[in-house]
Amino acid sequence: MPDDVSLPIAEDFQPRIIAFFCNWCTYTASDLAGTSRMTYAPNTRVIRVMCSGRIDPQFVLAALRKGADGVLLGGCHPGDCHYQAGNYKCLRRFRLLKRLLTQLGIEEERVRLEWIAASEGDRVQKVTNEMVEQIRKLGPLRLEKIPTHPNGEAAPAPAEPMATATEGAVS
Amino acid sequence: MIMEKKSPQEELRIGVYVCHCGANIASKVDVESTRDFAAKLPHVTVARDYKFACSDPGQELIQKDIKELGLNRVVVASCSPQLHEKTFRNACADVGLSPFYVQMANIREHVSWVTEDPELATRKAKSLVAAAVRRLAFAAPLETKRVPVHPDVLIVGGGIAGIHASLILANAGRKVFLVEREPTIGGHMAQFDKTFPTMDCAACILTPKMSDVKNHPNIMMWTYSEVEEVAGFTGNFKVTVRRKARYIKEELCVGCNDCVEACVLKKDRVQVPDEFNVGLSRRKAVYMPFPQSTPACVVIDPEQCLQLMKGKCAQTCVEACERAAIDFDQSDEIVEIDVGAIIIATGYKPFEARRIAEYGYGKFANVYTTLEIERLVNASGPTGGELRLRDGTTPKVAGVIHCVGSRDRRYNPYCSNVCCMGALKMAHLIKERTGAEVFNFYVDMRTAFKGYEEFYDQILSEGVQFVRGRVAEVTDWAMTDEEKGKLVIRVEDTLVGVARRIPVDMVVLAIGLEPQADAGEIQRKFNISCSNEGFFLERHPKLGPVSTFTDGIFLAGACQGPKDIPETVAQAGAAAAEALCLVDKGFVEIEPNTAWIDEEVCSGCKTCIPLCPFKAISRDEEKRIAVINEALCKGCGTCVAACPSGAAQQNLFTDEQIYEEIEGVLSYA
Amino acid sequence: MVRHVTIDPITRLEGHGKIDVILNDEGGVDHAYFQVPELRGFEQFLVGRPAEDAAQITSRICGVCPMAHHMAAAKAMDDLFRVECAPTGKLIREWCYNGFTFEDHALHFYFLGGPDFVVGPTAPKAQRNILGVIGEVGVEAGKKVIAMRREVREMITTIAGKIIHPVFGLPGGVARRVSKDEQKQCIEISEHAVEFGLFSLQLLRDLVLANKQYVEYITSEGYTHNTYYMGLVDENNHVNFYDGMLRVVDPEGKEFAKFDVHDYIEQIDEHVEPWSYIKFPYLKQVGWKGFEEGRDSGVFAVAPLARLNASDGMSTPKAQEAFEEFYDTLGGKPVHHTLATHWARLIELLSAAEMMLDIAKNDAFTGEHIRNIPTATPAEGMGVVEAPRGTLFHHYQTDEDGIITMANLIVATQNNAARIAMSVDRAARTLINNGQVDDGILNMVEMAFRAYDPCHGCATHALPGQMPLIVRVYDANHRLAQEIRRDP
Amino acid sequence: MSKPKAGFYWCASCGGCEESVVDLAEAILDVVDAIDFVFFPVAMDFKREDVEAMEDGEMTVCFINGALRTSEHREMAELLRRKSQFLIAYGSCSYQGGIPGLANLYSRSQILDFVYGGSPSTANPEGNRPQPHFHAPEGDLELPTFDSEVKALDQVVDVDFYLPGCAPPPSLLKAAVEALLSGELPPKGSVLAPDKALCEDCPRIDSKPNEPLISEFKRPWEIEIDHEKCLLAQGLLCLGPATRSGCDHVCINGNMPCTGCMGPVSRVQDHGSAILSALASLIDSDDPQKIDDVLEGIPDPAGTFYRYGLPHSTLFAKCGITQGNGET
Repeated sequence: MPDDVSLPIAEDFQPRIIAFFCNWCTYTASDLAGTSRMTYAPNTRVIRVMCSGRIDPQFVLAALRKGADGVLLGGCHPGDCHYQAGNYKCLRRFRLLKRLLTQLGIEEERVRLEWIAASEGDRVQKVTNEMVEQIRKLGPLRLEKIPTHPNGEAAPAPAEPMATATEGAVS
Repeated sequence: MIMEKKSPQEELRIGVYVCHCGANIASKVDVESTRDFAAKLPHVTVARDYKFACSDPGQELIQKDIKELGLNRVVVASCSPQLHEKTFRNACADVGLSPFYVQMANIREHVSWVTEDPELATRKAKSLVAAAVRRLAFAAPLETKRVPVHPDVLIVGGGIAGIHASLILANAGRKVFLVEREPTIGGHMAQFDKTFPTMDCAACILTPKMSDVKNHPNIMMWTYSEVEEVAGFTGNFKVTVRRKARYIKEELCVGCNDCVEACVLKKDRVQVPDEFNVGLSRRKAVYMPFPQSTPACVVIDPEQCLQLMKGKCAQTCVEACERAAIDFDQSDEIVEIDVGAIIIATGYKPFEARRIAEYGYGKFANVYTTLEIERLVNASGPTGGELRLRDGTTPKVAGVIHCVGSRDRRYNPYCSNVCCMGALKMAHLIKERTGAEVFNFYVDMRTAFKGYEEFYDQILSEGVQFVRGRVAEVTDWAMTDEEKGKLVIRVEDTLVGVARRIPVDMVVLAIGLEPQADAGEIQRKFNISCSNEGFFLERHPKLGPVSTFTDGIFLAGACQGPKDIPETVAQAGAAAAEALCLVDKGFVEIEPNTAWIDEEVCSGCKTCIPLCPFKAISRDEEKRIAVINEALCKGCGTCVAACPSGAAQQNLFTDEQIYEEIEGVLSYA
Repeated sequence: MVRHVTIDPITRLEGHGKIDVILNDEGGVDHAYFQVPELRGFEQFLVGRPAEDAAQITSRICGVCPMAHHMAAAKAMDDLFRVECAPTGKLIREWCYNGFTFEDHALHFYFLGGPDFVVGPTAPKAQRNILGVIGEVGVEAGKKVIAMRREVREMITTIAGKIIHPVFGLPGGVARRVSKDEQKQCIEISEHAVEFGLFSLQLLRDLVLANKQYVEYITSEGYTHNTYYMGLVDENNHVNFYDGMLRVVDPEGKEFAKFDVHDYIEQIDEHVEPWSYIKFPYLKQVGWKGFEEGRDSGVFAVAPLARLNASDGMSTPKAQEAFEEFYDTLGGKPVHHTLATHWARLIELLSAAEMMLDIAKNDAFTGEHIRNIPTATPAEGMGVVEAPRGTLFHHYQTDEDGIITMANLIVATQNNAARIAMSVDRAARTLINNGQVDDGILNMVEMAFRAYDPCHGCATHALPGQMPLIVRVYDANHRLAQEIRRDP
Repeated sequence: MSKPKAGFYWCASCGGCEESVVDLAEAILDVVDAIDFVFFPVAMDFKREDVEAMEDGEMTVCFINGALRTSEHREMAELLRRKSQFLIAYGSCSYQGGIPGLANLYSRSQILDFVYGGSPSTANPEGNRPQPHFHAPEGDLELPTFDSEVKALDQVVDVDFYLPGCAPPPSLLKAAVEALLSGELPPKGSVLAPDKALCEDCPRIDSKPNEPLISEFKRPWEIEIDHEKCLLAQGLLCLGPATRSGCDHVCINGNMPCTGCMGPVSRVQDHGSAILSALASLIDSDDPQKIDDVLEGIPDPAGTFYRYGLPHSTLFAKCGITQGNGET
């Protein structure tokens, strides 16, 4: 690989957002945003799936693990699923995944589910910009920094009573 | 544990083609550096950039490399796969490379067209290319499935679009189901008196086609019927149609109207406004929308009929009907049909003039809409073709206002396309029938098609006065004696640059076209998309004007956007042709993105079974595992994402492929 | 001149321990520190878990006595959800619990502590293990031991779901019924167990009590402490492993306190030392006076010897005979000789077997109604049992949904920690003179605490890990002068 | 000829894994006949020196159980890796981090603050804390310190095979030993257990409806648990559909749901989110509010879905020789 293989994370931190878009609504919408020349933040990387129902929570975790600072899930509006109900399955998983991530100390804003219809190019633009801004505020996701209380808020960096070189907060 | 990645046996030789798309991509994305980046990626044998990858030379370039460099995988970084995936798949297939060894990277719609900063755009493009390259490692040479297509076609909407499309298909020997919700076919065109620019009588050109439809052996004409539900997929739709109770035995009724005469609802106030005459007249409980109604069959309005409402009525109609066609016990009938293709031609809804209070429609008796004038000047209309004001007098001065509800941010920003010509037609008709002095108030005169400008000239020569300016208000507040008892049109004449007050006897509002009120519902039923203003969305504005994002469903007429009759008919023809080529082909090729179960891994936990909306998954009681019926699977992948064993897999979207894509984009984000 | 002896780590106990023996200039022992070097923080990560999961999570504190933790937690759940354990459920719990006590005592006697006696403290290391024991008692007897444990553990597996980390304990009872067939098997197994108990006691008489030298060890000063003793007793002040009141007797054997688990906070405090992860519980009413014996020091002991000392007898006839024999032989109650614990353990083993038999024969054992469904809103619950290695406290607080907000555990070996530390120190002082340190001596130092069958896995809720014994002898400047192995 | 040499070592374990060996019962004697145990602290007094003295790869196989948290654990793991041809991660802790891995949800200071401060039975007015170096009057005392988090074995050294379970079923151990003796070994990295989920041979699978939609999650104490019926169908959170079989479904036989100690099957990267996806997908509602109501029945997703594998989970995995997250 070339040397410039990763974004400089620095004063101008560029969030890395993986977007899983369903082929029929949200992917088409982002095509429409393109054909309509709606410019928006360049931080998302769209991965096309046929239906939001194909989005396995494992993908979301893998993305975060591999360095994504956020994950955006996009599907058809309720009732509009090209496959009748895939988006509802996505919704069900998302609701539970949210609970898990919160418990593990991952901020709400980092994983987002949006219903975006084929005609809503402007929503792709709006949602993307919004999310990029939110995550810019949160800063990069550093999994090593996550010890949590069960209620999910990140634990304060512990003043280690046992002064030894290797110690740090558990993650 | 670590997931074992089944790496492909043969050595990967990947070719990457970065498309400039003229300047569309190249102006934002540094295609050369993207090419060089790609060239350094693992397994990439060759990386090139090219002006138009989709052009013949572009495709030949790829084919040449496949043959000469022995490429076994191809990445095309260009536009959306929605657009050209097939193009490049075919190009590769032609030289013997499996079409499914092609991977698109969408660096136009998703990058160059939406990114401001060229440096970041290039970055994004590179990461998408990297992902595409990695993903390909797990591509498989799949077989495209062929599914037989049902030969019949469903056409929804019996306006001129639906009628025209039906006849073309029927004449081509296809069986057509034409479903119309009104008691008669004909749509808005049937309400018109004349049609621009030739001014031939609408009825004269329409009614023959209507009766052709009625009499055509291949056409099942179902009026007073609505589509309830649509299931299935292209080539094999299952459609449920509700045939509303007419309370008339259609096969017996000859349209003699004796029953109408006999109906006890005599007095006007108990009768209801006549839909066909847009409320300018009233009708009884049993009625025939208009003389040439097709079918020539009356209908009983259950909201009006005493017998049906209260259960007691003299039933004079029953006596009157010699053919005993009246049947109060009729009830809605639900019919299920199988069709291979569907054409949606549900038309438009005229703009509701009342919404623009300052034009005084509904407030001033003599403010009319174009549609009302059509009826008034029509020989079979409420006044038998006499153009009279409400007080029965003939107008001496009339004003026709253009762009009512169109090109107006407050209502509809779009141009309704037909109103300019319609307004000119109005001017002509009013002059012709009353000799009145006519003013046309326009914003821009749009007469862009064949014979239209000539028509404009003709109207000019007829002495119609044209005032350029958006009308501010129609008022009855007289400032001078000559304005007394008149309607005053206040407008800024932008050609002269003065504000004018023009007193008239009659105001005609050239109302625009809007999506049907229930367009959203139709969109849901048929699983198609709407544009922002609510008209149905075509697959591509230029290359797929009558297709939708749902294969096998096509659009005709104003439901896709405002159109006049010539354009509507042309589009109906196009839609018919598309439908015909689908059903005539006899089969559809299904993207082989179906799911399958790895028997070695499936534990038979049954999780996937209820998740399939198509009932494609069942339990094999022998093997005690799940099995997927490939014919029923539509490839949504929901079961795959839910399988707790990773036993369910989806072709073209395997876990490996998606994980690779994730790592790919992040390896260079 | 030798200054500093380290025994790290100590073997054949469940858990990790470390002994530092520091000598004075004359080569006598300045002090021997008994250290426990690990901590896992179960109490912390129990917070946020559903209360009912505590029974399964805490069992992972120790895979040798998972049943003890499982049961203490289950009893705490009864208390937490304010629900009585259904009578049949209680019988099922008790059969499994006594069965577990039985096989665990057997494990210790034959596999861990026993070898010191059966094979001999100075026997070759390669023989100081179960194989050595088998060599000593004969393969048949050896197989008998193995088969006995297997039978009991398989039966418990059937009833409790798993033997290593059971799953059956729920608030108000147990998850699974016992069938009539299973009852028959239980009766059979229990009968074998009783025989086995008698067999083991006989083995002890023949191999240990008959050996003058061993008896000397047992009664020697080096292994003796005058401390308080604590244990669960039933309404007749007889030993009970599963349930009852906590009874404490003073060094003279007189009842000092008798309390319900809910008062444990009033009775017991845990003292913290900077040189060990283990906390040292002591009797609050007496107070912490350091590692001292006598009635003025709050140091107390638990586990078999303590349980016998704290009770007035055994609830079953054969065990009661053994109980009397025990005190007659060793000069009446209380017995302060740590090594007598091995004998006491076998008496308990027999008692457990007899109780198994009583329960298995009870018709209610196969009852339909195994659990009462809780209705109360949970808030706080405590549970106590007698683990093989001593009294085990579980204490939980939850929110109204039964999600744990606080968990506090005081475990068996921990209760013995202070006394173990003293035993080690005492043993070292007695056995090590003029800086002469050799493996035999060190093994006997180890015997001082092995007698307690200490489980530091439990004690620290820590991660046990075993290593062979190495002794490092440091000179005055803390330079490694000599390294001794516990080889023959 | 000499018997193959074997080692059995525990890092941070509860001793249950050792018990599981003892539970080979009579079979243990055959094993001892076939194999020469040259290192087995729980049962025999061999020492670290003896191991250090060995040739590299002298031991045919070494089983390591328990999670890793101290420098000592890491040293021993590395030593034993060197000395053995095959290294087997034995038991849930060594395989995926195990229940002690739940400690990774908390910082060490949180743990110490409670144990030596917050705990109701602790009397510690001086605020003493165990110190790695303590200057006692008679001399200095040392305590080992330990790492900031619990690790699985393959996050520290290269592992050849995994033998799952908490504790591993003796039957699997027996099979593994036989495989080793016969030399008929699966590919490196394999888990030495059936590669199918528990439902496969669950005695209650037939009582599971073909459309097992979920309208409510119940906690085991809330209901009378039917002894025959599929536990998931009774609303209990059973991880069977996502958890490797080979345990003889003892928990199910005990009429309690599977809690996932055997870990996922080979095609699954992240055990927790795999079962999460399966269960959530089956929730019988499309209404966000109703869905949330149903999810109230899972009060502790992290502790439930990652009960035995938090250190090995996709999100919490620590980089090591092998990352259990498809990172190869």
